[in-house]
Amino acid sequence: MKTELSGSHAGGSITETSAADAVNDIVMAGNKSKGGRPYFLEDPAVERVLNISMAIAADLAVLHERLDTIERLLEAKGHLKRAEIEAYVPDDAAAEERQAWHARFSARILRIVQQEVEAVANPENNVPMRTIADEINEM
Amino acid sequence: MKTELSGSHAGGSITETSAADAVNDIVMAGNKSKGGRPYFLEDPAVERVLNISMAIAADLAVLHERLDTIERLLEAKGHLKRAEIEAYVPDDAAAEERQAWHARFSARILRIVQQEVEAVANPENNVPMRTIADEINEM
Amino acid sequence: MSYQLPPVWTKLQQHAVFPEFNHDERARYNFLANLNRFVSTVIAPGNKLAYDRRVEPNFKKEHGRGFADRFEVGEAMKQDPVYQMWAALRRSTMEMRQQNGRAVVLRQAKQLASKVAEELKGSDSLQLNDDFRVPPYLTHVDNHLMPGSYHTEYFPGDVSNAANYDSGLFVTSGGMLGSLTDGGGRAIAAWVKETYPDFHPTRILDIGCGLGHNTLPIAQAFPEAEVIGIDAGAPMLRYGAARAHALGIQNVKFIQADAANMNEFTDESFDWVQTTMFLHETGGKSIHTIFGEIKRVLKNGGLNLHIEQPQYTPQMSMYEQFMRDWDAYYNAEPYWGHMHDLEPADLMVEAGVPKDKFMQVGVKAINDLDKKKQDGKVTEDYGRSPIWNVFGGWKSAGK
Amino acid sequence: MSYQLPPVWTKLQQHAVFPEFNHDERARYNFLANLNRFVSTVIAPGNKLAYDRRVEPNFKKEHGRGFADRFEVGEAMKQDPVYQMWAALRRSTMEMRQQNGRAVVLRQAKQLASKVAEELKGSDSLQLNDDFRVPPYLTHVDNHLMPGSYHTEYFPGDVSNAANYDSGLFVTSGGMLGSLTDGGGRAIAAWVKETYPDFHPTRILDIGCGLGHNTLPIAQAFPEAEVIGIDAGAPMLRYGAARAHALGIQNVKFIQADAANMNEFTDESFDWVQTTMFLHETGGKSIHTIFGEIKRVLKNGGLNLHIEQPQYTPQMSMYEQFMRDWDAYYNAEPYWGHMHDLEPADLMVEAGVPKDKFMQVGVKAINDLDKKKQDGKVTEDYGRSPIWNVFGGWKSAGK
Repeated sequence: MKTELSGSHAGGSITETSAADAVNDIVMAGNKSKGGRPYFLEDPAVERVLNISMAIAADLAVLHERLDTIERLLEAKGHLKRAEIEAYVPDDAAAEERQAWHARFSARILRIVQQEVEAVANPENNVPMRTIADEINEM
Repeated sequence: MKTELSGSHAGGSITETSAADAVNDIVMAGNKSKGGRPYFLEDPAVERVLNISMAIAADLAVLHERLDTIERLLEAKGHLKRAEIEAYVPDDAAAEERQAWHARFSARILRIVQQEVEAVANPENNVPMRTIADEINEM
Repeated sequence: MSYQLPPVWTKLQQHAVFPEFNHDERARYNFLANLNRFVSTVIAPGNKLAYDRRVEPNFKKEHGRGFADRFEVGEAMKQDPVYQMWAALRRSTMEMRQQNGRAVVLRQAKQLASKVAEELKGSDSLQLNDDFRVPPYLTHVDNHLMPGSYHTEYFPGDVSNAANYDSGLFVTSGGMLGSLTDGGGRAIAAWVKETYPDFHPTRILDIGCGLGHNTLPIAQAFPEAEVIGIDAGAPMLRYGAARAHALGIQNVKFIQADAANMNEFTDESFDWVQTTMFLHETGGKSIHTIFGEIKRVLKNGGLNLHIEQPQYTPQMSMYEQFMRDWDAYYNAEPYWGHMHDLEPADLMVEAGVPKDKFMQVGVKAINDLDKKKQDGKVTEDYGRSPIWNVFGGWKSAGK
Repeated sequence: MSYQLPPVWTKLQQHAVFPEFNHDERARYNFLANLNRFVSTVIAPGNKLAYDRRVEPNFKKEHGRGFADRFEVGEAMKQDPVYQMWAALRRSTMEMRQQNGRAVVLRQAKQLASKVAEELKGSDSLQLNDDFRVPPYLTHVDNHLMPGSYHTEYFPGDVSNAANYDSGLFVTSGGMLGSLTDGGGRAIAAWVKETYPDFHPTRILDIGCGLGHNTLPIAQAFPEAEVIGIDAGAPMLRYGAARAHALGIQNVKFIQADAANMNEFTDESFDWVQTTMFLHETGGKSIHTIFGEIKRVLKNGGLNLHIEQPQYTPQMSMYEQFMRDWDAYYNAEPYWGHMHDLEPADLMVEAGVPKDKFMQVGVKAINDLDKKKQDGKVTEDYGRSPIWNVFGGWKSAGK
């Protein structure tokens, strides 16, 4: 029979046709289906970011389910009771470490906003790179 | 006294009033408060995506704290030292598996961007579905 | 908590040629099923609210008349932010489902092909056709946003797309089709047995059988019959035959054939010709050829049934038509809309069923999962709910 | 690390009717407290920078004059991307806090109601009024974006919204109000005892007491006094009475009453009438009726104090007025702005305090947490810092 081994779905790379014995599953998993993709939000870039966020959400849920499995296995083996996890209250030292983690996490996720504030605070560090290039050319 | 059992906050579904004994906590937890919601970003869709992202971030932090609790409990019980976690270096096989996980994760979160690239690579697969519908109607 | 939860993915029955899922891959599907449930029960009802409260009133105010057709509804809805966000999310979950499923099967594509070949060793239940040409209406589109659709194979013997389909429908349908995704086939088999207790078919044809998930319950319900499933997609047939074998079902064959040209089969050779969610994946010319072929291969006095989504009739609100049309454009089922504009009774005439013998009933999926997962009000999720329209009739007994 | 961390949520004191939090629910609040801290200390200062360096200069350049009022400031700030992002994030954290808190209490709503009923068995410290009408200024808005506000009950005996309020304020305030969220009440009680060592009230009224978190420290500081808290919200009173009982405080009653019509109480029957963060949640007409009622029930020579945010005066910069006004519009405290435009001394005249006896001081929350969590510079987070304005005075001793 005529196999359809070519076309957009056959290749691991985006435009190449792959050898039959080299299924590049990582890339092919995300192949586009035929037909122009409809965008529903007015700015397609927003919808792209939404799709990225939803994929992150998916893997967060996966990680949660994995940890849940680990907890249940540990409990079944007698290593750790889930009730102990629920009852855990950190002592002051642990509390401080955990809060510091949260603070650093907030700093990581809001980095770009912090930098916008810094851009306002230090306008001298906000010169277009093209201008800087020309300035450096005179240095 | 007159209890306010009706209205938008009383029901599990969006428009219905729920029975008193059927508090649909999953839906009601997220009920909207009175008053039009202000949007601060120029495109409200961007702000919606921001809110989704912040909620994902919240649960990522929660998961981190949960794992921190488990680690501390396992350490207290002598099952696992946190220092061992910090000191862990994967052997080559483990390293490969872990790197493959990262690759697949990148592929998942950037799927939509990959597909945009494929749309450019294969313009023949980028026809509006309305056109395809009409073409198929002739097939 | 009165919120209804979908069943976990592990309730899906694992047969011998089922792809292996690791822990996280299973969890990824659990997330998607739950996300779909929330989007369809909490977010989707916003579409109707937006339509009733602002989209339609604004259109009437602006144009001094109501909507003329579902396309006008669509143009107006496209401007509404609630619809926009719902649609963006729905499309996103469907694409994620494809990516997630493909990631699973493609990483084990070779092993799957071997398992299938092993299962089919010595069996004659699969007949592929080396000279087969996939109909253009299938090569033209990736149905359900599944890249490569039913027919693409990435190497000889490949079953990736079939395995992906088999393992993911449970998620998209929220488990409502049962542990073997066979709720549609079970429903039609039960309905036929109950409605026509004296009907004892010996040869049954299931056109567009795919991987046979709705064919097998018919074969099980009529163990005396020889059941033949045909499809254009070699990976589907290959996987379907191996799956049937693995599930111990013997009276079914999977044959690669074109529904519009079934020269494999002689005239009047089947007692019953069935299609299930197939017609809307054909084409506007082919569908008529197909009905002609059905007439040819169906015995006089034979039964012809089609499970489909409801047709668009003047009685169906334009809003509902628009929502049901959604999958046509956005879930890559482009013929869906045109097909549902046809008059089923006219199609049946082409199959040899007189207009006054035309029948049409609603059936609901029969599934084997926990009772409580089936009960309760099903939120209408246009084109996704496990409730279908069955139409058909008995072919005239001949001259 | 010189960055100041908020206390972990488990520092909040758990009493017998407190909702149960599982591990992740606690962690969710820890995240929010930290996120709020980062937004208010690192991002929020960008607003003032943006105002000083571009928003105000641009306005002056364009209009040839400075801002006329805080509303003009608001219109200009709305265009600034730093403000936009800060505001979007702040609103988001407040909404998440509500969702997170509601998710906790609603899943255990029935158990909470039972616990409260059990705690109150045989107690006369709660008086609800079957004919009570919630004042329109309360039904008109969901204060602090809390769906259903203080008065809504989802079933008879419900305390969900009160339990949500009790468990979440610690997060919003970054723990600055102490382990019982009573920093305001502690501060006013301490200030009164220190400033008026000879004042020995026997009957104290706390209007708009909510769940009594600021009422209890007053009852504790004046154990000889009978303290009465009134509020419109049945869930708050119910939960507040049970909470007080659980904390072993005996000299306090919770009565459902309308501050604008306190016919439960006879003339000149209280030595001290207190309100804490209450006036800005009333209404523009009602506030005057309320002050009239305060005058009526307060003994001649009695004390009347109000803890509020600072009033907007001509001395307050228009930028600060705008920032303080933020909560009025975006944290659903709509009367906040109008109320802070009033002249407190005029209000006190309505309560029977002569203008020359009007007093106004600043107080800072007293909290019981680790010393190092209180110290250090508090970044001004307009309307959120645990620093308030207290105004009031002694009613004339009578004719």
